[in-house]
Order: sequence, then C-alpha cells, then structure tokens
Amino acid sequence: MKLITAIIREVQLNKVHEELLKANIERITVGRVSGHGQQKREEIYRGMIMAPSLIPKIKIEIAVNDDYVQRTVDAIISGAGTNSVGDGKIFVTNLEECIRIRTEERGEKAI
Amino acid sequence: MKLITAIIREVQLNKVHEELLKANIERITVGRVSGHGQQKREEIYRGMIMAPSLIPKIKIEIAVNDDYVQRTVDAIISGAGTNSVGDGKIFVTNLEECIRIRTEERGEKAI
Amino acid sequence: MKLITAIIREVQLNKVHEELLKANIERITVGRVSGHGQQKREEIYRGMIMAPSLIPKIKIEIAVNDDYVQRTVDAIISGAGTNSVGDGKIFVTNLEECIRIRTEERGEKAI
Amino acid sequence: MKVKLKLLLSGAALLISTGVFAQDGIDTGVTSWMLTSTTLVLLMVPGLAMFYGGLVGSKNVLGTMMHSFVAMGVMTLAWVLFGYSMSFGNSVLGGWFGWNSDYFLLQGIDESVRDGIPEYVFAMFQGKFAIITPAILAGAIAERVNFKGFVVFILVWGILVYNPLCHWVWFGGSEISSSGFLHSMGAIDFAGGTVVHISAGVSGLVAALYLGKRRGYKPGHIRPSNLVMTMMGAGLLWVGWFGFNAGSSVQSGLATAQALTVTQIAAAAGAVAWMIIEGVHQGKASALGFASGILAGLVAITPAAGDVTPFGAIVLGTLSSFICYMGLLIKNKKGYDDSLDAFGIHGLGGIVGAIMLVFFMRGEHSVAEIFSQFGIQIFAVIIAIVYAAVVTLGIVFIIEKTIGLRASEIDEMAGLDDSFHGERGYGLVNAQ
Amino acid sequence: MKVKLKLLLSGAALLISTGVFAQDGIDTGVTSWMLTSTTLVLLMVPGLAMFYGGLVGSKNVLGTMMHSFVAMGVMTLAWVLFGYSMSFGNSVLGGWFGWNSDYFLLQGIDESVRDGIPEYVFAMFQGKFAIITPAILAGAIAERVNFKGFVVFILVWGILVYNPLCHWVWFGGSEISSSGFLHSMGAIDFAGGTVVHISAGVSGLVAALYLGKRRGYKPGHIRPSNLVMTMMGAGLLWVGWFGFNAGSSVQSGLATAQALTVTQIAAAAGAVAWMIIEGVHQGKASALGFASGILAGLVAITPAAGDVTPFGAIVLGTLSSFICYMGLLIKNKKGYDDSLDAFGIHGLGGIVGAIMLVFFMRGEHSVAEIFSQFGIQIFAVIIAIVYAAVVTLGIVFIIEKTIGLRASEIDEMAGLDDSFHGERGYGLVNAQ
Amino acid sequence: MKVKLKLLLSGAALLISTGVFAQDGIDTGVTSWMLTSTTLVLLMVPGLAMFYGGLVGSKNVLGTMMHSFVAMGVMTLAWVLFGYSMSFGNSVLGGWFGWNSDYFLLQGIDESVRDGIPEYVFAMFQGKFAIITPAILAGAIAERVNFKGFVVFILVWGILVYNPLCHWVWFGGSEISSSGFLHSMGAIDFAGGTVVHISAGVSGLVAALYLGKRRGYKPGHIRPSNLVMTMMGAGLLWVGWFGFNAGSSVQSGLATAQALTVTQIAAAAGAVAWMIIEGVHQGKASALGFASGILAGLVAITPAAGDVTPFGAIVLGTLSSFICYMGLLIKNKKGYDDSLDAFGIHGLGGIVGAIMLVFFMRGEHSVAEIFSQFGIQIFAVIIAIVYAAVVTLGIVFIIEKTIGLRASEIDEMAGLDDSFHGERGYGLVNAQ
Ligand SMILES: Nc1ncnc2c1ncn2[C@@H]1O[C@H](COP(=O)(O)OP(=O)(O)O)[C@@H](O)[C@H]1O
Ligand SMILES: Nc1ncnc2c1ncn2[C@@H]1O[C@H](COP(=O)(O)OP(=O)(O)O)[C@@H](O)[C@H]1O
Ligand SMILES: Nc1ncnc2c1ncn2[C@@H]1O[C@H](COP(=O)(O)OP(=O)(O)O)[C@@H](O)[C@H]1O
Repeated sequence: MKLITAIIREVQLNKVHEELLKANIERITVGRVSGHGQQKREEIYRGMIMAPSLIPKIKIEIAVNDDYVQRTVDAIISGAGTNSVGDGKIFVTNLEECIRIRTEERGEKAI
Repeated sequence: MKLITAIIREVQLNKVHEELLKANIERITVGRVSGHGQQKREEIYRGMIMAPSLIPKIKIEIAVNDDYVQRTVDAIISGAGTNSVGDGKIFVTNLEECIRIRTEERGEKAI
Repeated sequence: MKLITAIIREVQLNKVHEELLKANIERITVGRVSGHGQQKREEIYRGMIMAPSLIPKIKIEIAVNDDYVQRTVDAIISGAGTNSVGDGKIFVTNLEECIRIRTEERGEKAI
Repeated sequence: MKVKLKLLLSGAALLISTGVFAQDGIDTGVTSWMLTSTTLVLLMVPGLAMFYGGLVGSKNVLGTMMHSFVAMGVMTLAWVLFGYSMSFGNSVLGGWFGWNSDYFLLQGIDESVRDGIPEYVFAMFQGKFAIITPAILAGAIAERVNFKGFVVFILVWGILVYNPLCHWVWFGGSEISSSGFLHSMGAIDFAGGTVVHISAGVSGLVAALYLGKRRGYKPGHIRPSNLVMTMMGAGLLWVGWFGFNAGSSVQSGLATAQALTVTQIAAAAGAVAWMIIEGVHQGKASALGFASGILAGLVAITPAAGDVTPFGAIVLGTLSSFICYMGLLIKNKKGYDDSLDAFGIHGLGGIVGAIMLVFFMRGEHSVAEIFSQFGIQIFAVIIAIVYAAVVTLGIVFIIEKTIGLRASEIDEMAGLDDSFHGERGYGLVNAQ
Repeated sequence: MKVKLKLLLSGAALLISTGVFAQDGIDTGVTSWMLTSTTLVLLMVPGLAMFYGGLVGSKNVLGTMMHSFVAMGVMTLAWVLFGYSMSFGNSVLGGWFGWNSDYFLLQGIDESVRDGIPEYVFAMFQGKFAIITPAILAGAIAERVNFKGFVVFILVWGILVYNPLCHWVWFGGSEISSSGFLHSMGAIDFAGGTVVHISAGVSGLVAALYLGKRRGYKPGHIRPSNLVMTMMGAGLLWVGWFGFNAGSSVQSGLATAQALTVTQIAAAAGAVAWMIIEGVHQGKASALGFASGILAGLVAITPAAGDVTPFGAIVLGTLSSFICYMGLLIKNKKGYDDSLDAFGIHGLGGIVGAIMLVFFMRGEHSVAEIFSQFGIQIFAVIIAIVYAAVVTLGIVFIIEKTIGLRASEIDEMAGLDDSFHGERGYGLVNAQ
Repeated sequence: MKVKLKLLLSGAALLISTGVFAQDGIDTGVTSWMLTSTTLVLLMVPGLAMFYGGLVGSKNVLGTMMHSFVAMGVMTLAWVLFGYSMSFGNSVLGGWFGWNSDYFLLQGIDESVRDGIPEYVFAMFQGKFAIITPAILAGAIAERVNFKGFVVFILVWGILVYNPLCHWVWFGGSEISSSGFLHSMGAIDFAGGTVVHISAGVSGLVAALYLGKRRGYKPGHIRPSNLVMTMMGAGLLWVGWFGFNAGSSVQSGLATAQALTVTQIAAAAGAVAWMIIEGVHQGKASALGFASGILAGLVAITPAAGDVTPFGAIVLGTLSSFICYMGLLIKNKKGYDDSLDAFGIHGLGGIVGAIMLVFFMRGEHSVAEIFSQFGIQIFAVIIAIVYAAVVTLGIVFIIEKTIGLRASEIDEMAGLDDSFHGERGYGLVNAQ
C-alpha cells in the first residue's frame, strides 16, 4: 500500500477531485497548506504589486493499494496540471498498515 | 519507529485525546482536514438538505516507538469508533529518524 | 529521497524559512497544526491563567534528496531552536517517488 | 411620507405630526430623524455585503462584498449627477423618467427645504435606495461575474431601470401630468416593495438565467464560507431597515412610529415562521433559515409599512416566509442558479407584501375599496416585473456581448478575489 | 425618564427639557431620539451575539448567536401579544403583573401619544429590553442547551420573570394601587439594573447550576474561538448602550445628556480598571479583560445613569470591574460553570450599580435620605434576586423534565451548530 | 458649527436653522441629532479597530484592535479630567492651551446649555474626537509597539499635542485673547482636517521613523490576515463619519445637510477614483484600494464639509485619492514603515482637504479672498505639522528611553497578542 500526497493549486481542487472520482478513487483527505517553490504569485496591496513568500496550496492525501498508484498519479496530474510554474508535486511513500476504525479491518481491504 | 496518522471525526477528538492520555501517549499533533469517503453528511441550506462533498475531519499524527504502535492504535480506535460510517482510518508508515529540536537528541529517546 | 516533517513553534517560522533559504532549500510546504507535548503554554481568560491542552504549531514538510537531509535538519534546528520546552520535533521518512506535476518529471530531479 | 399616496378611496384621516417649523421652515426634529435614517440605510450596504459575503465560497468573499461596496461608489456619483433628476424631476419623454436640470450635481437645492427638512437630506436618503437596489440584485449573479462588467451593468441598470421605476412610483409633482403614473394611480409602495425589492429580485433572476449557472453548480453542493458573518450582516440589516422604512415616512411622528413598529413585528414574524417551517420540514431550524426569515419579513413589510397594523405585519411576515420557502424548494427542483436568492427572497417577498397589504390596511375600508386597491397593486407589480425583466435582459445581453459580464471559466475557478481584485479575503487561514 | 421615580425624599429640582409640542402633542425632536434609541438597543442584540459567539468553541458559534437572534423573534411577538400589557398595564392579581386589553397586539395605541412621543415608540423601545434580557441570560448556559428547550424557556421566562419585574419597577400608573410596588416605593432603576441585568444574571446562574457543567469543563481549559469577533461585539454593545441608557430618559434634553455622559465615563472607567487589575495580577492586560471591563462599567451605570455625576460614574465603573473580577476568581475556585459569565458580569455589576448609586447622586442629600434610599435599593435588589431565582428554578425544572433543556451528550460533543441547526459557522477554515 | 469660523472675508449669509427653543433653551431636534452624532463617532472606533485589525498579521490582531479600544478607555477619562478643559477653556499660558476649572470632571456643566444643546453633549461629542485621533495614529506604528508604552504615549500625546491643537483651531471664546489663535485667524477646519487627521498622520509618521521598521519588513511582503474584516470596518467608518462631519455643524438643519451630502459624495468620489487609478496602473482594482479611496475621500472632505459644494466634494475626493496613491508609491520606494498608512491616508488626505478646499467654497469669492484664505490654510497646516512633529518626537524619545515603546524583538516575533495580552485572536483556525 502507498500513501500518495499531492500539493496542488487551490483552484485545481475541484478538477482533481473530479478526475479522481472518474478513476474510481473515492476516498481522499484534503487540507490547507502554504507553499514556497519556484512560483511567484502576485497580489495587490494598496496599489503595489507584492509577492507573498508563501502561497496558499491544497494538500491531498490518498492511501491506495499498490495497483492503484499509477492511475491515482495520472488522475492527479490530469486534474492539477496547467503547464505553468506552481502546479505542485506528488510524493509517494510506503504505507505499512491501514486500519478502518469502524470495523477494525486491516490492510488492503481497509483502504 | 512508526508514524501513525489517524483521520477521525471532529467530535471524537476530545475522546481520542483522553484515551491516548490514558494509554500514556502524551505527544500528538493535530490538524484540520476535510475528507471524502463513504460517509454522507447532511447540512441544511435554506430549507434544503445538502450533502457537502468534503466533510470536515481531524487528522492526528503521532510518532511512536515500535512497541507503542499497538496500544496507540487501540487507543485511537476506542476513542474514535462510533460504529457508523465516517469513523475514519489509521495509517502507519515507517519513521526513519526522529529529532528533538531543543536537545538535538535523535531516535527512540526523541519520540 | 526523504520527506522531512518538522513541527515547530509558530513564531519561529520566519526564522526557519530564512535559515532554509540560506542553506539553498527553497521548496517547502507549511501548514497549521496544534500540538500537545511537554510544553505548557499560558493564556489569560478573564483574569485567569489557563493552559490550553493543544498549542498552535506550524508543520513544515520538505522533500529532499538524500544528500540534503543533514543540511536541512541543521537549518531547521538552527532556525527553530530556542532551548526551551516546546521547540518541536523533526521526523524523517522515506520518500519512494516524487513527481513534478507540471513536467511529469520523476525522482531526484523533481524534488 | 416619501411621496407616498394615501389610499385615495379611503376616508382615513391623514395623520401628520406637525413639529414646529422655524422661520426657515426646517423642523430640527424631523431633520434629525431623517439624517439618522439616511445613516441607517447606508449601514445596510455593509450589512448586505456581510450577509452575502458569508454565503459565498472563501475565494469569492471580497469580490462579493465589493459588489455592494462599489455600488456605494458609483451609484452615489450617478445619483448626484443625474439619478436624482431622473427620479424626482418632472416627467419628460411621456413620463418615462423625470428631469430637472437644477438637480444636476444637486446645484439647485443647496439651500432648499421641503417637508420641513433640507432637500439635500431627502436627496441623500433617496440616494441610498439607489445604492442598495443593485447591491441586492448582485446576489442573484454572485460568484460568476466579471467586476468591470458588473460596474458598467449597475450603472446602466440604475439609469434605465431604477430611476424610471422610482419616478413612476414615488414622484408626485404639482400636476398629474408631471407625476409618476403609478403614483398618480394610487399605487401604494411605502418604502420600496416594487421600486427596490421586486425590481432587484426580478432583474437578478433574469440576469442569472441569461448568464447561466456557476461552474459545477448542483443544488445542494453549496457551502457558505462564513455563516457567522452572514448572521452579523442580518443583524445590521434589521437595524438599518428601521431607517429604510421608518425614514420613508419623512416625518418624526405617528406615521414614523407606525412604520417602525410594523417593521419590527414583521421581521420577527418572518423569522419565527421560517424557523417553524424549517423545523417541521427538516427537523432542524438553521441559523441561515432564521436570517432568511428576517429578510423575508422585512421585505414584505417594506411596501406596507405605512398602512398595515401590527396584526397585518404578523400575517405578512409569516406569509412571506412561507412563500419564499416554497419558492426556494421550487428553485432547487428547477435547478436555476439564483446564487444567493435575490429573487427568492427579495423578489417573492416584495410581491407578497405589495399585493397582500391591501387586506390589512389600517382603518375601515369597504370590500370594493380593497379590491380596487388590490387591482392597482397587482397592476403596479406587473408593470415593475415586466419592465425590469425586459430592460434588464437587454442590458445584460449588450454588456455580455461587448465588455463581458460572465466571468471566464478560469477566473471563476480561481475565484473573484484573485481574478479581479488580486487579493485574498482570509489570509488568516493559511500559515502567517 | 422611563417611568423612573425621582428620589422622593430629595429636593432636587426636576429638570425637563420641554421641547415644543405641536398640536398633536408630538415633539419631533424627542421622537427622533427615541426612534434612534430603539434602533440602538436593537443593535445591541447582534452585538451581544457577536460578543458571546466569539467566546465559545467554533462548533457552537451559530447556536450561541442564535440564542440572541431567536430572542429578537420570539420575544418581539410575545411582547406585542401580551408582554407590553403585562408590563405596562394597570396592576392585576394583587400587583403580580399588569394587564390592559388595549395593548393586545398593540391595538389600542395606534395613534396614542405619551410624553411627547407616539406610544408605539415607547412600546418598541421597551420591547427591545424584553429581547435583550433573555439573550444576556443565555450566556450562563451557553454551549449546552437544546435549541427547542431554550426557545420555550425564554418565552416562559419572559412571561413569568421579566414582565412582572418590569411591571414592579417601571410601571407608574395614575394611582398607587395600580402601579408597580417597587416603583411606588421609590426604587431607582434608570435603565435596567434590576429588571435587566440582575434578573438575567441571577436567572442564568440558577439555570447553569441546575443544568450542570459543560461536558469536560475544567476552569482554565476554555479557548474562545474568535476573540476578534468578541471585540467587535463589545464595540457594538458600547455604541448601542447609548440608546439603552440615554434613551431611558424618554427625552432629548438634559437628562438624556447626563445619562449619555455617565454611560461613556463608566464604560471607560470599568475598562481601564479591569486593565489595571489584570495587568497587576497577571502581568498582562488581555483584550477580553478590557471588553469585560467595558461591560462591567456599562452594567453598573445602567440603573444609575439618571442620577449620578461623572465622578460617581468613575467610581461605579471601577468598583464594578473590581467586584466582577473578584467574582470570576471565586467562580473559578468553586468550579461552577456560568459559561460566559452572565452572572459574573451582569448579575454582579447590576448589584453593584443598583446599590452603590445612592452614594453618588447628583444634588444635596442628607445622610438620612441616602440611607433610606440605600435601604430601598437593597430591598429592590433582594426582591429581584429572590423572585428571579425561585421562578427560574421552577421553569428550568419543568422544561428539563418535559421538553428537555440540557443538550444530550452526543449533541453537545457534536456541537450546537451541527446538532440543532445542521450548519457550520466557519466553512472557511476547511478546504473549499 | 463646532466653533468653526465662517470665512471672514466672504459675504456669504450665515444660514442657521433655528429650531424652536423651549424655555430651558434646549432644541430637542438638534439635541437628538447631536446625541446621534456622538454615538456615530463612537462607532468609528470599533470600525477603525476592525479596519486596522484586518490589515495586520493574525498574531497581532487583538493587539492592534486594542490600540483603538484602549483609546476609548484612557482618552475618555483624560478628556473628562482635563482634556475638555484644555481644549475648550479660555486660553492660558499665552494661548498654548485652555483651562477652565469648572470643566474638571465636567463638574460645572451638569446643567448648562449651549447652542441649543446640553453642554454635556457637546463635551462628549468632542471627546470622541480626542479618542479617535490617537487611534488613527496607532496605524503608523502597528505591529511593533509595547502595549504599556503605547498607553502612556497616547495619554501624553493627547495632553501635549491634541488638546493644544484642538484649542487653537476650534476654540472661539468671548474675546480674541482667550480664543485659539488659528481660530481667530479664520482658519477653516470644519470637522478635523488639521486637528485630527494631519496631527494623527504626521505624529504617526514621526513615531514610525523614530521607532524603525518592523522586523523583516520589506515593502511588498505584507499579507493582511483578514481583509474581510477590513471591509466591514471601512463600512462602519463611512457610516460613523456622518456623525463626525454632519455632527460638527452642531445643528440639525441646512449646514448639517450640506455636510452630510458632501461627505457622502467625497467618499464615493475617492473610492471610485482609487478604483480607476489602481485599475489602470495595476490591471486590477483591489478591495483594499477601494476602501482606501473611501478613507482618502472622507479625510479630505473633513475640514471642508461645511464650505464646499457637491462639485467640490467630487474634486477633493478624487484629488485626495490621487495624492494618497502617489504617496504610497513613494513610501514603497523610500522603504519607511508607516505600517497601515496613517500618514499615507490621513496625513496626506488631510493636507489635501485643508488646503484645496478654498477653491471650492460655496458662494461668490473674489480671487483675492480665496488666496488670502489659501494662505491662512497653509499657515494652519504648517503649524499643525510642525507642532505635531516636534512634540511627538520629544514624547516618543522620552517614552522609548524610559518605559520603552518599541516592542522587543522576541515580543514582536511572538506577536502582540501573545506577548502583551496573553491571547489569540482566531482560535478557530486551529483544531478546536
Ligand atoms: N521539495 C518540496 N518539498 C515540499 N514541498 C514542495 C517541494 N517542491 C514543491 N513543493 C510544493 O509544491 C508547490 C509548487 O511548487 P513550485 O516549485 O512552485 O511549482 P512547480 O513544481 O510547478 O515547479 C510549492 O508551493 C510547495 O508547496
Ligand atoms: N484511502 C483513503 N485515503 C485518504 N483518506 C481516507 C481514505 N479512506 C478514508 N479516508 C479518510 O477517512 C474519512 C472517513 O472515511 P469514510 O469512508 O467516510 O468512513 P469509514 O472509514 O468509516 O468507512 C474520509 O472522510 C477521509 O478523510
Ligand atoms: N511523538 C510525537 N508525535 C507527534 N507530535 C509530536 C511528538 N512529539 C512532539 N510532537 C509535536 O511537537 C510539539 C513540541 O513538543 P514538546 O514536547 O512540547 O517540546 P520538546 O520537543 O521541546 O520537548 C508538540 O506540541 C507536538 O505538536
């Protein structure tokens, strides 16, 4: 099992969510973060353009079975990609155990 | 060492926290997230029941030594379980290193 | 590749960020969390000192290549350390894959 | 009484609280209350910004608030330049609107006094209505309009829809021929049922239908970002509405007190009714429902505040909440996207109030009198609906084809705040 | 002067600013200020909703605000139906409360004028006090009551506690036998020390004790979710209090000015005193402490605003903050759960003001006169405390056993917003 | 007319709306409006707290709001103790300030009446100006001052800067020798261009320069934590400003109406101008820009509200936004840290209004008259700038060396809320 973490633009969340649902990946967890990368984002503050050092982003976490990794990654990329700096990253880590609290099921069937 | 991540209902946070303290697990990190799973949650918007696609959840992260994993998981389950859809998940990943910033201690004693 | 997660004091964020930039670590993701550890923080509520059970903290996540781990950890420690209880922790986990959404580059060059 | 015509047929004695006028003809007490009322109506604009701003997503909150704020800017200037003249000048062009070149930049009224108050106060009080009407309208098309297009839209809408309607209903000149025709007919609209609420609601609906739904809109998937602010806004609206209605008496006496009293009662009745309806229907009474009921009650009493009794206020408030509630259920069935229910609350509530008020008028009225007035009210409502709908459709069409009114998909997804204002409402939710 | 009895024994000249009355007996200036005051007191209700709403956890914010808002709905209707009659009708049932069938639905006062203003304005002004009192009370039992039970509770409480107290203290009829008995005795309560603050504070405390603590309550573990909103609310309360106190003069003259002046001063003195006390005691002066001091000062001056001098206002404000601060320390020792300190601020502050005002009255008074009045004040305070406590206990008991007033454990844990209203206050903190 | 001197040279007829005075000399209508105005100016203080509080980082929000709130506390007490006396007593010490021992604790004016209103009302109205001026100033040094030092600072600043300036400009005694010297010269400052805005802006700038930048300040790296609250605050400021300006007529008549009208127009013109300038310059019109334009317009019209026509209001509002916008660009070049642009908006806008008003005065004036008045205005502005700058520098220097005014680096990093108040503004953003 893998834990896939994606940092995406706020505005792409809806689209990524739609793509994931299309790919039958229904369970996700989403949070607000701020990020610093190559992207420069501009806001206006009393007539002055300013570039905040941290840009609001969305972090999505999805636990998947191994055979789902590729299609999850593909769905995220197709939903989050805009071909411009700031699209974000996907990180994959190993998930050793997964437990559904309600049933105490473990492992792949608990995903 | 393991990193235990639990996604639970907002309302169970107090109870999970209490259970963890009972089990002598004192150090935790908590954040707000929103999740999409099997659960449908209903809110009322001007006389209409609506089901938001993302439901507010709490994410708890706990770094533990290996011999604590089971009791941590048990404490979370007993605090977070309500036997109804939406109770959430626990994810366990491997933690390669842990450092206490204040003392620069590393490894198991830094947990 | 490793994923470095640090839980630090809110007020040290600026300084940690500065230290990381000094060490040429430019890409980070930051979020708000609350933590419970050894630290007791005091607030005043209508004339009474009270200690909230969860203290606001900042969580920083940085994906790095293996040869950057040490300098990242050092930068965080030098930025976040105040030598008093509550400075926080650094967790290191293994990162199996990293993908840049924009370019679909993978692995070390995508970090 | 805001140039309101008392029910012509009725024998009701006209109660005027004649304060004592000084040599210059100014009654300081009435002036004081009218200054206060003007201030209170202005307070409704930020109140509305908060009410609406809390209902939208957090990426659109500033853009939505700006729809109200920008109206305070541009509509004030437009009012001073020509709006007051078009509304309260003698009829021109066969009565389409009014004109009085003295009113350009308010030049001719620097020292004039009318009804015991400086005319400036009257002009400013009325000007606030010209501000809030397009601000209400904006709720129907929230979260999907281009800021520049919106500014042009309200400017043109004010000229072509608001000013004429205001003239027809509220302007009573020295002669019938120079007065507004609905006013001359005896249509009752104390504080703006047709002029403000119906015109805003209907125009909003037309614009919403023409522009189409928000991207990805499905009934039942909206999540207000800050209902707490919406409640604050509802509170300020209630407070400000005392200026709106009681100020429309242009007195500080019995008629004022009557208007204030029924305003309070109708708001309460509307809120309690909505709470009960929702409680029975859904098992829970939501805060937003309560606030919607407040508005439904306030809107319905607006045209009626000078004429109905407390009992009538209770019935109108209750009825309005009931009808608005039904309306929202239908909207959700039909699936059109009146984002914040500008039509659902202001349009419907205004219609309920403007028509049903005839059955609760103070004093004795024969059945014939009541039904005669009933006919007049229905006529006035239909005129307002048809005129607002047709002209708005024309304006929206032209602006959409030229400057563009509907936000582009990318701008809509990114949110109005970022796309049109380069800002973020709640920096606080992100780190730092 | 809100039917306030001037200190009977004193020889103080009664200052009345007699504006000029028109034929119909209406003074437009006084009417203007009373309309404004009515509006300002209404503003206090959303102000209180914000003040309280910021102090609770984010899962209870809408539910807590609704405690204030729902009072605007149900108490208005109750007031119009029978509250005004019970409060300001001639005494019946041996003086337990008043009754005047003319006041049912305010039918008989559509055109009546009293004290230079339309009686409607007086009735509406007073009605706002009947709204805010249970809204204040709600603070004592915040975060743990069932919404339906709460609505029934305030309705019954208004009938059985507020209306009688209001009648006793403020109603002066044409004959002694038909007047309120505390009023006839000469008890001073300018704008509601006993009627509003003591009754709300004591009743709240009784309800809080009966219902028990919030789940998991430990002194020192509360975390207000939005102190920023609490500060906004404190600001609006201060603003609205000018209507509350200066409006209670039912004038627009010297007495009004005096009331406004001491209100401003007492609020400032209370705030500064709390800041200093907390600064010395804790090393830091909190914003919430400052806001609490504002309230403590305002509450204490409420009964006294018509009678004390600026110097008296400084002393009363300071003293009130001191006593309230002590009270909170004791509460935290004892561990009972008056959630938002309705008793701690309103109850204690009201007692301080009502009793201590006798030492700072304007004009010359012999020691005998002062102590005689002192006795009357203590008597009135005791009556208010005992009556409010006993009757509230009965009401709470019965409602808890029937409909249920305390929220179930599951509902409390899930939060009032979700359990009773099906909503979330701050959607903005979650993604989207 | 707030002791305002009409342009001496002009032949303009003095328009006074003489309400009818009762025996005691009180005009209830004027009193009503002045009570209302006093309330409205008080509303500006929480409005300002919200405006400023939304612009700072979330760790400083309560501390920033407290800068406004604490002024309501300490400045009120200071005003009652000696401020009113220093401002509106007869000149002493060669005219440095005034003194009248009757005004100590307002003891001598308990029943006095002036200009048709109880003197208490005048004193309280004026007192609100003494509160809001240091609260405006605080914006220049936001996010970096020690709370205790700040409290002492505003207290001393009020005594040494505000009270004398207020005396010079607004006090007209029975004799020239006892009057304020700028007042005697005929300087026009209707509602506080020099006394309030220039003095606050300039003093703020001096303090900001002396105390240095916020830690890590770079132009372009600020992120307001809650622009939504800033917009609410801007709305309340606009509303309250009607009291500020129209109240400064100390009437309820023509002059009042004129002031209210130009206030509304200048605010709108300023806002629209800023929106256009920013739209052209940056491609987007920000909400904060719009709000800044509102303020720029309001500030500029403040000294002029009694004298200019609607056309003048449009020009002054537009000009003010233009100059303030330029000023901010220069500030960002220079890199000094006037945190929330107290100087950039209030200082510059006040100067624009105070000087340029001479070209838009109502009535006929010869070129000679206009330039004579122009000279007087420039002189008054220079006096205000130099006096405020020099004395403020002295005060800041002494307080910084003794109690400390600049927050320590640790306190600044931790945030004012935690360091000085032991609190957190938005508990809601963290779990629970
Ligand atoms: N190595 C990293 N570690 C942690 N977060 C990262 C890393 N690289 C990118 N991010 C996150 O992804 C976001 C987008 O990255 P950015 O460099 O701006 O775009 P792109 O990946 O298209 O070049 C950043 O704001 C940051 O939140
Ligand atoms: N595979 C997953 N990956 C990420 N988050 C998940 C996953 N499965 C569940 N979650 C999180 O857990 C929450 C509860 O899951 P849900 O399916 O509703 O309940 P249950 O686990 O009881 O069936 C979701 O809202 C989501 O935040
Ligand atoms: N084992 C852990 N698991 C998860 N979070 C932890 C753990 N230990 C510490 N933390 C986080 O680090 C923060 C600081 O820890 P604390 O014990 O107060 O300080 P210190 O590490 O200096 O002793 C905590 O508030 C918590 O958020």
